Amino acid sequence: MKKLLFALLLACALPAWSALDPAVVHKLADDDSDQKIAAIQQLAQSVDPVAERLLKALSEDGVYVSGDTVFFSEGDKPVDAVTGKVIATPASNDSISINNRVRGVLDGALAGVKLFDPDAAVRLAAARALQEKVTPELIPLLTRAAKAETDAKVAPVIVQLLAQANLKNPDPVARLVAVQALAESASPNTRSLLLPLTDPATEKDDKVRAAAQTSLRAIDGKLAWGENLGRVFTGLSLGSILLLASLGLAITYGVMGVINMAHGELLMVGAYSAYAVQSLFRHYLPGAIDWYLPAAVPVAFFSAAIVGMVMERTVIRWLYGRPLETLLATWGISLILIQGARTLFGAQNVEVANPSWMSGGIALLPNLVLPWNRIVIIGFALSVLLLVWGLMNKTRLGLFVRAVTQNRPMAGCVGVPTQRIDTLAFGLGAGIAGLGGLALSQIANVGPEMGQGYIVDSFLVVVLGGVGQLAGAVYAALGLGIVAKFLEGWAGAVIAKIIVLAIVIVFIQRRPQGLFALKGRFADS
Amino acid sequence: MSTTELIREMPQGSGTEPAPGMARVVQPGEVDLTHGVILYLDDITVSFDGFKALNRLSLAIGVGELRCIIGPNGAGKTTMMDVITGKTRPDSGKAFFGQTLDLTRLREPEIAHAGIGRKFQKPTVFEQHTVFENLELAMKTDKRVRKSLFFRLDDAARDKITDTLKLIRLDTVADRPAGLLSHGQKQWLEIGMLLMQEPKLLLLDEPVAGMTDDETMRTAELFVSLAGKHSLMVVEHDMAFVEKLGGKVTVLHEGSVLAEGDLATVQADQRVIEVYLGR
Amino acid sequence: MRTSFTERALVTLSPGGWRALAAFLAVMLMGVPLLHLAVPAGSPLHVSDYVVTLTGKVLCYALVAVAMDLVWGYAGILSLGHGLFFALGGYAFGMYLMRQIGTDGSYHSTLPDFMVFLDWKTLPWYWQGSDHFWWAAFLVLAVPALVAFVFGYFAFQSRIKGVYFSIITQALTYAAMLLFFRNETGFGGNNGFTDFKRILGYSVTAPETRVVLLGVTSLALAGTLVLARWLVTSRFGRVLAAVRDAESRAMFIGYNPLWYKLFIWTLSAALCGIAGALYVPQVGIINPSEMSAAASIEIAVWVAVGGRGSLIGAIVGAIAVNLAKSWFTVSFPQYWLFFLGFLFIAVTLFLPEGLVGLWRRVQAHWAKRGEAMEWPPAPLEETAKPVASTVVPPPVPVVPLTEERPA
Amino acid sequence: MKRCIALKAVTLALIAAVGQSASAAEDTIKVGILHSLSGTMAISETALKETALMTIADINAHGGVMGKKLEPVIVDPASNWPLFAEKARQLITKDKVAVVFGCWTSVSRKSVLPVFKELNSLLFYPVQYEGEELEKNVFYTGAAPNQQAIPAVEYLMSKDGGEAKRFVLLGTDYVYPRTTNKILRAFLKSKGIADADIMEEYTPFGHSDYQTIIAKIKDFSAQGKKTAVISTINGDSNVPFYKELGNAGLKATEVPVVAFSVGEEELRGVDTKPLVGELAAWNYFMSLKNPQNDAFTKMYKEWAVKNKLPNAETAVTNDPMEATYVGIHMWKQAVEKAKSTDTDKVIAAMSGQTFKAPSGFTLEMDPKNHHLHKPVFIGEVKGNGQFNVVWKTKGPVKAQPWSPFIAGNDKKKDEVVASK
Repeated sequence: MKKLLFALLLACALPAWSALDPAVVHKLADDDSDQKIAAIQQLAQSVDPVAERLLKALSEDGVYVSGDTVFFSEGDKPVDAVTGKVIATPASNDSISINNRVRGVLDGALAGVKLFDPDAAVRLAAARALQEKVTPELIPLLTRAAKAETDAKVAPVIVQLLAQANLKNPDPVARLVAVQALAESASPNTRSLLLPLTDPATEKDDKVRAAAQTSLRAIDGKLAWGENLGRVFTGLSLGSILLLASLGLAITYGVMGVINMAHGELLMVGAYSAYAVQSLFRHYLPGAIDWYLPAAVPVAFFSAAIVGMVMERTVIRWLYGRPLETLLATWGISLILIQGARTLFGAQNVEVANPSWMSGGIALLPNLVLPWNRIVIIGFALSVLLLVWGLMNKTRLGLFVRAVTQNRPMAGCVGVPTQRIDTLAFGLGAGIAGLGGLALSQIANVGPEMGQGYIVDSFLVVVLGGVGQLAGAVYAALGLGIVAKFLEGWAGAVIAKIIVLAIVIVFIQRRPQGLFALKGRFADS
Repeated sequence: MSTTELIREMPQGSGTEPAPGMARVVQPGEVDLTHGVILYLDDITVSFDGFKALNRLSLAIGVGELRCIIGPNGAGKTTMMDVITGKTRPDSGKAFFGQTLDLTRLREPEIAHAGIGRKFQKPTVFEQHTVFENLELAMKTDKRVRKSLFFRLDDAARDKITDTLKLIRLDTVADRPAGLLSHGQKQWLEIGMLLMQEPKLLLLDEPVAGMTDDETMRTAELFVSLAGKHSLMVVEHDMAFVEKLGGKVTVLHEGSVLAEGDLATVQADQRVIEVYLGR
Repeated sequence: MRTSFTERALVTLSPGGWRALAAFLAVMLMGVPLLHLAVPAGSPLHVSDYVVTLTGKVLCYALVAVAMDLVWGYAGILSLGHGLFFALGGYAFGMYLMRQIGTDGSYHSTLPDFMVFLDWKTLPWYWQGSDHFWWAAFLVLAVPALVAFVFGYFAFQSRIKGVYFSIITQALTYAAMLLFFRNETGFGGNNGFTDFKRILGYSVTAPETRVVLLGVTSLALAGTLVLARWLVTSRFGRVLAAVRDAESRAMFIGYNPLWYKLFIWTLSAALCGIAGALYVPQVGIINPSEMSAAASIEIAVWVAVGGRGSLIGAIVGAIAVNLAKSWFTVSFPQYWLFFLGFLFIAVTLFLPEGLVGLWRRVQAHWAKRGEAMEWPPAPLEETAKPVASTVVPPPVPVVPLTEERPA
Repeated sequence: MKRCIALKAVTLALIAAVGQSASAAEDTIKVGILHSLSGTMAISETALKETALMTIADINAHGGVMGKKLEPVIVDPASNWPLFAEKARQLITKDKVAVVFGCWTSVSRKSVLPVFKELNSLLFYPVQYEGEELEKNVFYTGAAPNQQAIPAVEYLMSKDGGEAKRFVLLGTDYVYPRTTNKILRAFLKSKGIADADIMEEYTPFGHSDYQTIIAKIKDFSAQGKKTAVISTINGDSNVPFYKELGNAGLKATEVPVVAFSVGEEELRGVDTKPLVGELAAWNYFMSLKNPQNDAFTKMYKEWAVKNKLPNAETAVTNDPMEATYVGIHMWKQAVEKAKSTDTDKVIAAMSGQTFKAPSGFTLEMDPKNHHLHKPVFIGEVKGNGQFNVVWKTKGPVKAQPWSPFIAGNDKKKDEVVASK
């Protein structure tokens, strides 16, 4: 209560000359985290706009000490932390660093301040952010916010927050009310808060314990839902990754019969394209950095396609009908591409950042966050699939490709430029691989060796699906993804991977031609 | 005997057949020919993705018979041979070699051992091997791995190969890799390999394609001379050749038998003219 | 016309071939030991232990290459999983070597070190008996052969061939690699087996032991070569090639390809096992990375570079690629992958029959110019048949336009 | 017959060519650099090769060692473990190097170890590892588990570290993570953490899909106690792991992750914004402020620019690079003390060597156990890919290569024993 009074005093007293208590501000520079936390909590209780600015700067590592002056930078200008006025750049500066513990309190404090934002959406976001940081110290603030709150969406969240904060209230009645209120929640966080209340060692009151049990059961039921949905989603998302990684191969190998061991390196070319485009954007269009990814789509496609066409023209062309030798030659190409990337971009992985619109996720259920990058990739896989399907089935190029791969001499006779079609088709497959690489750059490493990790999986998908069958590849990729994810939950990642490989081996024994076998007289000749 | 009569004599599968795919070695000479019939096909259906390549096909070949099979493209001729030689398993129906051997339960090498030899539509010989070696490989002998490892060619076998070489007129090129032979020569070589195999039943898929007229006539003579000792089933488009063979003719259409009889009768059949000859 | 077995064994190689083999064995069994042990280290004629171990390693690779060539060159089965059999042989013998360390490990326990610090109290069942040399030697042959037999039986039974077969062998070795990486599998995880002390009671680092190991490796290679040569020139070899070139024809004349393929496949795996067992004491380590997909592809590359379908070619390829690798990694450490990559492309594009094919071409060229009287002599493989690249079965056709397929 | 003669001639020529020792000029000392420049480990090891070259160039510029210039011999073992042994033998016997700086993975060290023992040569190993080894011919300039893992866990259990009560031990399935986690489990037990509060998870090499594992961690952390993750995920798998972590909304303030294999170099390949606050434990961070480190980082940046290393403008230094730098300097000092490059003399001279390291502390080579006494720092990831040191030991910590948390080690001597 003292703190609150103090804060209220500050709140009433300070606006007159709008400055913070220098003693409090200086505590921020203390080496001891406890002091820092105390200072932050004091600042948060004030409704001074300077305090909010200061805390925000602190969370961004932007508060400095120079001698006796504590200042923070705001748009490159040093601002005095006590007065909130711009000052001359001090001679020296030491950044005030914060650790996780302080940061946690700070995030809560910032959210607390935002609870009084005029914009309801901001208040809602702040309230949600507070869900994981509620401490009994926040009760006064929350009470105030609950009273002031008018928005129908925000109010119940704040009530829940209050309930959370009250879980440690010494008054059993307050605890009981809080526990009952929390049954409505479905967040794993609430669950962890309620758990101690079911333990007789920590919770003496029987009624509260029983209520906590009931609430926990209600929450668990909701959580189980989320878990299973999550498993399906992760399976889908792994499947879509596998599909993107193998779709290009489904064309170059499946349709054209070229065993392209450099397929992984075509993925790498696509991923490095994303990196290159990102670098260009950083350099020339820093403002539009978030849009580098759409811009990288054609770049990835065409650079991989060009690499593919060059490969086809110089090497693969001479090896048609000799698939096992293509395997060796393309393996040579893959070595060259790997070392090329290493020479060009360095042996280290390079950083490809998710655009901000791909960061974070949708909280479908409190324990089921669907990350945006996964959702985007699933969508991307779908559109690439549609593109390939359209190209192969609805365009003249696709018609020619199918004609050439089925009967080369006949296609040549009826005027299909077979050599050009070969090059274009291989380029298409390589380009699709490039798109796959672009997608991979958003979730995995981008480095010279990245392609090697996908080559075995890609071949398995294509072979399992049935060579020459796009639909087969889709089913195989999704099937493998979901099976792998369910096994992983049950047996751990290592064993799951081994089991999946074993399943594929056994499956191919049973159906040597894959899921979508072609039957017929010459199907196995 | 007409086909219907033959079918009536069809053996009803005994209960003691081995499971499919089991590597049962069939001893040559085991074929039971007591009813004078070497091959029964009964009600065989094969479909590929819903398309019926064979549609309730029934056919029987007598011992020592020379049968010609004709029919337009897509009539199911090759598929029928695939079924007989174990390459394709029928969806339904029975295929018996002699009275006792259920062909649908045997694998290709077992069927070959039982005494069925097949010549492919496209001549298929071992192109890396010499003509001599091709015949040697085809020769009737124990073809298991262990025997192959320690196999030595004896004089009798050598003589037999030489005889066959002369018969198929390839004795001058015995040491040439088969891949270097002309199309017609390859056809002959494949026939020669069939003869080395000493089969009871020969399936010949377009054996004279790519041969000169002279060679064709010689082939016809050879086949006629073989009939009696062996049973032959010849698929051919060349009507002159079929006429020269002079055996019974079966017309296939859309996977089943359309007509059967000697060539003249068949050629006179209105339905045959419609679907095939009349075009 | 009956000939004795010895007589038949003798004709498997030409007289020139036997002479070359004898010369090779003389160098390896007498020359190298003499130059390594008797010639002082300072002398330019001294063969250093580096050369001895490198030679031993390369000869092991050559042995693997011959095994690979038997299945790929002569039976048309491209395995991308031969590294697995090699590693299994290596692990089987490595178990023996680990047990031979006895209590000299850093924990002075009878258990191998990695088991001690993982808190294993007793040997797992599959380690039982591994301290007996002959049991280890048996495992070296039996484990790869058994794995190959079981896998091959089902694969060949299901008529899996060509690229499909290659891909699933790759999946097999990859799965095995993951399994062996696990500490819990009981084979030392990623670190594998290393720091061997002795073999049959002799120190592994003693120069004499090294020389003996090299000699045994040379003998194994020579023996394998003669055996392989005998196999491929027998009727069995002809049937194998027949199966490779026209499998259905071979079936329709009564050969069951299953057993032919399975025999050569299992034999090849066992030979790889021997190579692995000889490799481990010479390089001093075995770890699961030998089972990586890339390692197995490299084996195929040796054979392709040397010349598929020629046993000498396989040996030449393994030696050439590995020496090139050893040399490049020292002279051009940054660029050796470029060289290696270009080498593979060039060989497949311009030398479809590998170095041996090039040699034959050069020879033919000289012969034409009438200079063949003196040099070069007949190649080791007089009757080796050219393996045209077209022999490789075509890829699985996509939508075959056959007369009996509806449009 | 001619063929045989020719064959012998070729063989002799080959032997002569290979066998001849490169007769180097007498005024240089050769040192070997044994780091993978290709293959999977190139990602980490290339930087160490550069650091070694830089340090050698620096030493040469300052007069070399005993008036002689150092001549680096670089080979590429290509991330292939048997090749490591072969290359090591080549460096020692053919190139006659006085010392080898190299290796990263434990298996590569295990592979070359017998060679160094047999030929009695010297290896400086600069990477943190699982311990359980002590060899006369090796100097370990990286951390033993007690110089990295245990302080990190102690920090997590401290007030500032968040007072973690539940631990997820997450690693790639191989020896280093397994051993480290075994030690940590024993340590946690000694601190009163129940087995039920420890979750151990392993992923295969190159694993790139961490969705399931992150979901498991979330679930595990929702059991009512503060949870922390201790990650021994290896190499390439870190990027997908951290990306997934960021996207799943598992923030460092709730469930902190402390990693033992993630340094500045690895963070170059990651978008660090979502990772702010995640922890790493090392014996050196680039962000340390002291004159030695300023000089070291400046030297490396200039080296990167001068040698046109890829992405030279963002070149960073990290812990194993510092360990390489320290190792080479200590070796130089020992050679000068011993006035010889003879292995045994240098080993004797190494004991008790000190060096003012970029970590800001004066490091000492333990007189007995061939490990450095090193300070331990805990850093939090900052938005710019650097680490903010939030905790450090008072001074250098002595290494315990034989962890007391592994049964039976109490009987082991903490000093090298000459191998038999």
